[in-house]
Amino acid sequence: QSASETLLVAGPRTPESLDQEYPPTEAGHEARRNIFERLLVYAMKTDPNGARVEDFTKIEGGLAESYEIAPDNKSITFHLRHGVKSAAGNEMTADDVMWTFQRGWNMKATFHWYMTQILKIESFDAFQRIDDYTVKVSVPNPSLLLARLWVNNDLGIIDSVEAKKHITVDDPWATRFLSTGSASFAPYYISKFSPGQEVIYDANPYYYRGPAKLKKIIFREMPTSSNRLAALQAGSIDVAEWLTPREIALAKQIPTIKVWEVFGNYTHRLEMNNNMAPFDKVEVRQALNYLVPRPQIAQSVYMNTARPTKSPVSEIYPAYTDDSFPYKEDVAKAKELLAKAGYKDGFKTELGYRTGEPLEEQMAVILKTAFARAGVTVDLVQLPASSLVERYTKGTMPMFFIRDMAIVPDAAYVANLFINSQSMVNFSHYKNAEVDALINKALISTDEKEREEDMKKVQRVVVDEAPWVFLFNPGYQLATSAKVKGFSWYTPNSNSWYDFSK
Amino acid sequence: MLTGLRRFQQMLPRSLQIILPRLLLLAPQMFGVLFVTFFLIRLLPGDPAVLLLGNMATPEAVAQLRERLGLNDSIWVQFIAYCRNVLHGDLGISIFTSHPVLTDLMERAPATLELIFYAMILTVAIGLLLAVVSVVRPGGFTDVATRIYGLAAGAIPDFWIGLILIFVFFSKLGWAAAPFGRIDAMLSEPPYVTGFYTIDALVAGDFGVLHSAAGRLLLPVITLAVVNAGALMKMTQSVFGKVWASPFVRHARASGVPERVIIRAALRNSLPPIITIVGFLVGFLLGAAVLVETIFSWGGLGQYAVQAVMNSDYPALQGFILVAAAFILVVYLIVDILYELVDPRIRV
Amino acid sequence: MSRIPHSLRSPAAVIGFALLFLQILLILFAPLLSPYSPVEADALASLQPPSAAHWFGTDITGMDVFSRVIYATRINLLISVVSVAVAFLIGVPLGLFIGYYKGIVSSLVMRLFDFIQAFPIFVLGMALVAVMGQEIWNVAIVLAILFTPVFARLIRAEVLSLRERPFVAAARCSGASDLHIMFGHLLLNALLPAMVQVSISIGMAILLTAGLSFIGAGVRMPVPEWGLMVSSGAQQMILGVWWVSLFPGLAIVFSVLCFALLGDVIRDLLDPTKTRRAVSTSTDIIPGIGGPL
Amino acid sequence: MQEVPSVPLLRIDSLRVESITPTSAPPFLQGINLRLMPNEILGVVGETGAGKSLLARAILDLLPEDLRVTEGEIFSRERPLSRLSPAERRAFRGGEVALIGTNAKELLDPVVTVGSQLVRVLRSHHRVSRREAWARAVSLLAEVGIVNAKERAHAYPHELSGGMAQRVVIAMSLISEPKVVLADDATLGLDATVSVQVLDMLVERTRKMGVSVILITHDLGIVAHYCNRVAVMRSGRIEEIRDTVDFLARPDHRYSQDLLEAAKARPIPWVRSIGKADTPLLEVSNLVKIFPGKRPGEEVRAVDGVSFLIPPSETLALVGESGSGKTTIGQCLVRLLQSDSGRVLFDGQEITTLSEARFRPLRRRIQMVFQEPYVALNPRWRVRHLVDEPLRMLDKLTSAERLKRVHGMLELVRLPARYAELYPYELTAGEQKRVGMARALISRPDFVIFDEPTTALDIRVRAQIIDLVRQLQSDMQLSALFITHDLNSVRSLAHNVAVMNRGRIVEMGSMEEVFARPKDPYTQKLLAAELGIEGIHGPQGSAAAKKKGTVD
Ligand SMILES: Nc1ncnc2c1ncn2[C@@H]1O[C@H](COP(=O)(O)OP(=O)(O)OP(=O)(O)O)[C@@H](O)[C@H]1O
Ligand SMILES: Nc1ncnc2c1ncn2[C@@H]1O[C@H](COP(=O)(O)OP(=O)(O)OP(=O)(O)O)[C@@H](O)[C@H]1O
Ligand SMILES: [Mg+2]
Ligand SMILES: [Mg+2]
Ligand code: NI
Repeated sequence: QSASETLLVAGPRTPESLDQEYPPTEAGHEARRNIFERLLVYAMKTDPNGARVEDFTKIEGGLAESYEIAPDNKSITFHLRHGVKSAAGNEMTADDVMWTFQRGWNMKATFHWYMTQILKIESFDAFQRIDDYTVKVSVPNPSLLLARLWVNNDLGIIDSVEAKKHITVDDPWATRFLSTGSASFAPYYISKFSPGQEVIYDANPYYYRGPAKLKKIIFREMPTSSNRLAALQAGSIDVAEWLTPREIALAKQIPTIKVWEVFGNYTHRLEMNNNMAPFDKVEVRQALNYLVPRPQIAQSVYMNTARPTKSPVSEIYPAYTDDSFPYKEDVAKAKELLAKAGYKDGFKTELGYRTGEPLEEQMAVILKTAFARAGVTVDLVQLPASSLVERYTKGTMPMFFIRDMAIVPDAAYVANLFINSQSMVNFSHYKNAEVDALINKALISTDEKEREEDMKKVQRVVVDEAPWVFLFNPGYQLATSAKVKGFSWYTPNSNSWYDFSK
Repeated sequence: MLTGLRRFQQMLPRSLQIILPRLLLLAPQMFGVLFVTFFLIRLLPGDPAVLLLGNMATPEAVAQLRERLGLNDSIWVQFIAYCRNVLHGDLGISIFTSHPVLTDLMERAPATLELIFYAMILTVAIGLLLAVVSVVRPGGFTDVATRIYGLAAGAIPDFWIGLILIFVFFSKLGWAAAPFGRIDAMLSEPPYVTGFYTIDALVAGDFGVLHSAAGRLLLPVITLAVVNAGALMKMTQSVFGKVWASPFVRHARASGVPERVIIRAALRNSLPPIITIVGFLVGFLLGAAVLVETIFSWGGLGQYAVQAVMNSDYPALQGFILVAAAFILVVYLIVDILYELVDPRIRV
Repeated sequence: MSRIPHSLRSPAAVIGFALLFLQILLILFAPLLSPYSPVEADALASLQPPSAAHWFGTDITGMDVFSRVIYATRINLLISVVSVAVAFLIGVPLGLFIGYYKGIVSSLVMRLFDFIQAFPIFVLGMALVAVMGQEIWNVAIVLAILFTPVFARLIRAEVLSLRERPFVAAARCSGASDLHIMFGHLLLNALLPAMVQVSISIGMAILLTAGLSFIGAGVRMPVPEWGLMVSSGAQQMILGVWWVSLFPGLAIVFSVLCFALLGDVIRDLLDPTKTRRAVSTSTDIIPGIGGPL
Repeated sequence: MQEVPSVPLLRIDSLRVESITPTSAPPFLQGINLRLMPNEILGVVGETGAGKSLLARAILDLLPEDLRVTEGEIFSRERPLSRLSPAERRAFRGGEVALIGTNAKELLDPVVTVGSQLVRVLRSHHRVSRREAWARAVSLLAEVGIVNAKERAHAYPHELSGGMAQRVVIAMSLISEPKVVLADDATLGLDATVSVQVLDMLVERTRKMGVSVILITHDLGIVAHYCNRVAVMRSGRIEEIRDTVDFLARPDHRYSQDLLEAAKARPIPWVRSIGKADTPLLEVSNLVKIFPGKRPGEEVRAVDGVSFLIPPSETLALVGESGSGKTTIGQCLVRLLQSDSGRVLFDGQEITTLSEARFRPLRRRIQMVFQEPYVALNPRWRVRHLVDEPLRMLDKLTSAERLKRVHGMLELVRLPARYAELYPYELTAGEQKRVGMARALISRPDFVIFDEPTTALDIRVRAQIIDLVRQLQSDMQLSALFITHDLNSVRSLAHNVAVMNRGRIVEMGSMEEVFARPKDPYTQKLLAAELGIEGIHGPQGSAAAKKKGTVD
């Protein structure tokens, strides 16, 4: 392979696991994007900045050449593409799809969550193999997400022939193999996986859309973002992922570097545990929202690459509204609200952020200072990602940063994910019966118009009740060497190397 | 029985007489280390099973894993199981990398060892040379310079000097190689022979890689050496200085023995304590490597340890501490043996 | 007492005491000396280079590096002095006992120390702080754990050689009890190297604290602590922002240097052999024999 | 005094040595004029600090760094040393003038075999093959009286006894065939018997090889026995240089007279107190003390069935070579060591079996003065505390009373009262010994063990201490066990003498009896090795020559 067919990528960390059943992380998403192929995809379009992005209005065939949805919106039938081959050379059939479904269902993780929580499926009978190239999924309630869901990054189809070679008695689903290796019909497969060091992707020569232009992707872990920029500048790497806004600003001034920017679906927010005093008081939550110096943060932390978020729903998704967002920096108002809640002299609390996240640390310190103006004393607690997650899942962390996105471009999906009191990832434990009802209704409703109105209402209520301190949409930026072309953006904010060339 | 053993021992050559008992001592020491690492990790907050399975684990899965890991057994049963595992080379699975910890450690060890190896060579060279010169030519420029250096070196934090070196020689002057990783990312590592890139590249005859690897080694090695050579120098100064002032040196001079021969003899006499210090320094360098590797993204054991702490990757941390302690014990063992071998006064 | 000024007049001693004095000043008058709050971010002032307004510049959150360096003196010295004091108070009596009494307990304690010291000190510190949580007091406790064996061993080694010295036998002949010998005779003589070690250990503790914070295993933001400050600037260093890390690093250097120098001064001050050489040039014992062979 | 009419091997003309840092202190050496003729043995005597060693170092041009020759010149066979090139100077050292230093064990490189060290010196001066050098080293070792030289050449210094090490150093000085040997206190610290052997050997070898010797020593006895001429040094000057016989007969200078006087024994036999000899104060019978040996399983019988009596107010001297077990006996008596068997009756009471608590009251009656003056005093205590420690431990007195006793005691040992506030390091060795005595005597004991009170002291100080002890004994009616090497002091102090060899008492009797008519061969050997200065009529060249038959 010549140098122009190899891409050197530096990112903060290698994927924790290559298995799509593993909890989703940014690093994991990117690997999945490249080593798993899904049944359906969105069509692509070019956004005003010249980047290729997904067109949420058009769903096309992926591994399924076509699909059809029953008129009652209660089942979807996939017609699989013929002649699709994995990197191991195995041809895809309905058996692969069914085995993937079985595995996902039995592992009770990501797949299972989608099927039971979003599609409300109750038993595996919902999945049917019609013939060698046809598979059908039936759901109990009508759902507008029935097609959309299958675009999701975590629902790739596994090459069951290859995977089954690695099955053992106590590991019937080849989890050990799939957490460190790949078996799918994707453009790349894993030729080397050294966690904490590097991952090497090689192109699948049989990929159904034709082999990738870049034959080898070498992903190196470089935890320090400034090192990634320095390396990119020195020409030691082609792509530097996850730079801080300040570094992005710097990179833009370097002629050998090209920075790609997209206003994506991220929201950065400070979640509060709504079950825990004093955050059980809506006034307290609102007060904190009034204390955030948004323009200053936008300027000094995000270097003006970000926009404030004014809704729980991503601004690029349909049904987004910010018309009722009242929170401007207003210390007097905040104090008044705190007094009303009974915290005239403020209170003491803890704020958790992840180790190795300079941006969160920076923001934490700024917020600590900002909150202190109303007598709110914040202890900063830096924790390894896993410990932090453990603590806020258990509900023992009063405040913590969340930078997250919902990868399905649908307001009801997003709201269900983050706001529904039933959701596992509603870490703020926000609970509002009306909101819950509206979301649940939208999940099974097929009336687009009514759904949109309901969702706007949900946004207004949530903004008012402020389960989070709303912060920013940081956007998504990628710095590459000027030689690199073909940037594209997908909802999981992960790069698809298939699109790139040098 | 005991006297028989003793008689047998006395029949062996002196070197074996020294080495064998020390080796026997290693076993209980290692046992102690196992004991400490095991209970240290037991003190850590959090259920290992939960940590291993991640956040989305179901209670059944956790219960199952607890069963499989034997977490429900008594602590002593667990300890015995742990010892058995370690003896079989099973240090557990890293939560972060999902690899066996031993594999991870083996993979990263050469990077750290290469760093420590060259740092040690440079440290010893600087330390001994300065010490000898300053003692043999007292009052001279080197004498004063070494005194200042000796004080300053002990006060400089290695992580800080590393950063300063990067700033000056990479960012500003652009003389040094990039401070991330062991070779240029464009190059592929040389075929594995020793794991030392410099040596492997030489074996493979790949001078591009050799050049890159040597260049990358430069700053971290200097960082480690500059900080640690001061300590070695100071101690050598005092040891060598004492020997240099001792009657036998004066007597040799009075007997007309050439100065060069006297220096060599005096160094030979200072060797035992110097060996001890060097051994101690190796242990110290392993700790220092943790910091320096982080700064230079070295990808060795040190960085692995830091990641383990950051990620609450307890099996990995436990494995690292165990291996580090074992390494130190072996170094101390070698030091003790060498010490006794070079000093004929020590009775066996 | 004309010899004290003499050993205190060496340049090393002068610099050492000057630095100590400076640090005490900084500790006492930190609020007066620092123009800004050490923990308050000023988002708009982030990463400003040194200027008249911010002598040492500002860090990424806009906190004033100068003020933080000054306040950090409190934290760093607090941790170091407390940890060494605890280690000293536990280690010295412990060392005295295990040096004076040979027995199972003594050798067990020694083996325990062997194990503690078989671990690379920094790595052990890292693990222990990880276990106990990143609080200032925990860092101090961990350092105390690491330093206790150092003092105990030192005292033990001294006591082991001292107890064979004839003056101990002489004391016993005068009817002194074990306790009296231990605390009246041995402790006094063994304390000198320990005092030197106190100074050196404080320096080491500062370095260790800073190192732990540097890798994120020490105290937490936004506590003004030198190692943490170096760490917070480390990222920007490679991109040319030098002031955030440089100044706290220098503070570490001077602080540790201060205690190293003071260690030397103590050694000179308390060493009777050195003084003896200076005092009696002519003694009427024949050199070369302390009695027949 | 007349000049010897030939070319001197060494000539020193008005040599002056000063410190390079200007001080008001007198020069270290001044006005030294000296000539050393071929085949001559020149003795240099003087007390500690007189500048004897400096003179030797000046001759080798190896003065300490802060000292410098500011006047005068040294000629080696009429060549001025200051003109030598560095290479010539190196060849001169060891090649023409060789040095034998004090304390031979420290002069040898501890990690190199003695053979190799000889080879190293030889090859520094002569181009010989390693092999031949080794052969010469071995043969020379044999000549200096090392038995089994071939094997011993492979030994490390620590495997040698002091006497053997001294022989090796002598061989080292002779191996490159120098013209002059400087022996600087070469036998200091060796047992008298060994010392005599070594000196005999040295003199004999140098005579044979035609080498001149400068014999630096403290001991007038050595000068008397071996030297043709003697130079007396004091404070950096040579007081007088004379023919030895002349000197002994009629020393010119006041100082020389003092020295000679102090070196002589003063047997003013004091009156034996009227004997109540039937009830001895101390009765030791069959005392045994066993130490574990170097190798496991081995044992050293340091004290092997020793019995003796000490009547009240009498002194028993315990003499014997180093390591014969003298100190061990003393320590068993004060129970610093637990004896393995035997009985010790003190004032009729068996004390070996008493518990420590029961023994404590007795401690005030039995005291010991320790061998090394400095190390037996806690360096961090003031003299006042050092002296009154027994009082604090054993008696209940107010601090004012104690202080009074301390002052009284200091007066008794002839120390000014202000010494009470000093630390031990501020005292000279003689003063330290006095403090040690004050401490032992303050509890008004009945019985005192003096462990080597006079060894390692300078000639005149030793005489003073002997006088002091004698004084104390008669003042306080003490009974004493007097442990020593120094036969001379025994003559002045003891009523009875016990001679020890290897843990056993080989001969015991009244002092006059034993010294006049030694019966045991070991006692004879011990007495023969004493180099007295009375009745010398010329250099013997070898003590053996004079006392043939008593030394083998
Ligand atoms: N390196 C030195 N620097 C300064 N003064 C010294 C040095 N060495 C010796 N002296 C001083 O020189 C004087 C003579 O010392 P020297 O060693 O010659 O005495 P000595 O006659 O050999 O005594 P001794 O019998 O104790 O060996 C003493 O006052 C001593 O303190
Ligand atoms: N603590 C000990 N352990 C082992 N051996 C000892 C010990 N003390 C003395 N010895 C041995 O006991 C023997 C007698 O020693 P001791 O000190 O009584 O001799 P000494 O006659 O006083 O000699 P010196 O004249 O050198 O003082 C020596 O061989 C010595 O090595
Ligand atoms: Mg001398
Ligand atoms: Mg003795
Ligand atoms: Ni005679």
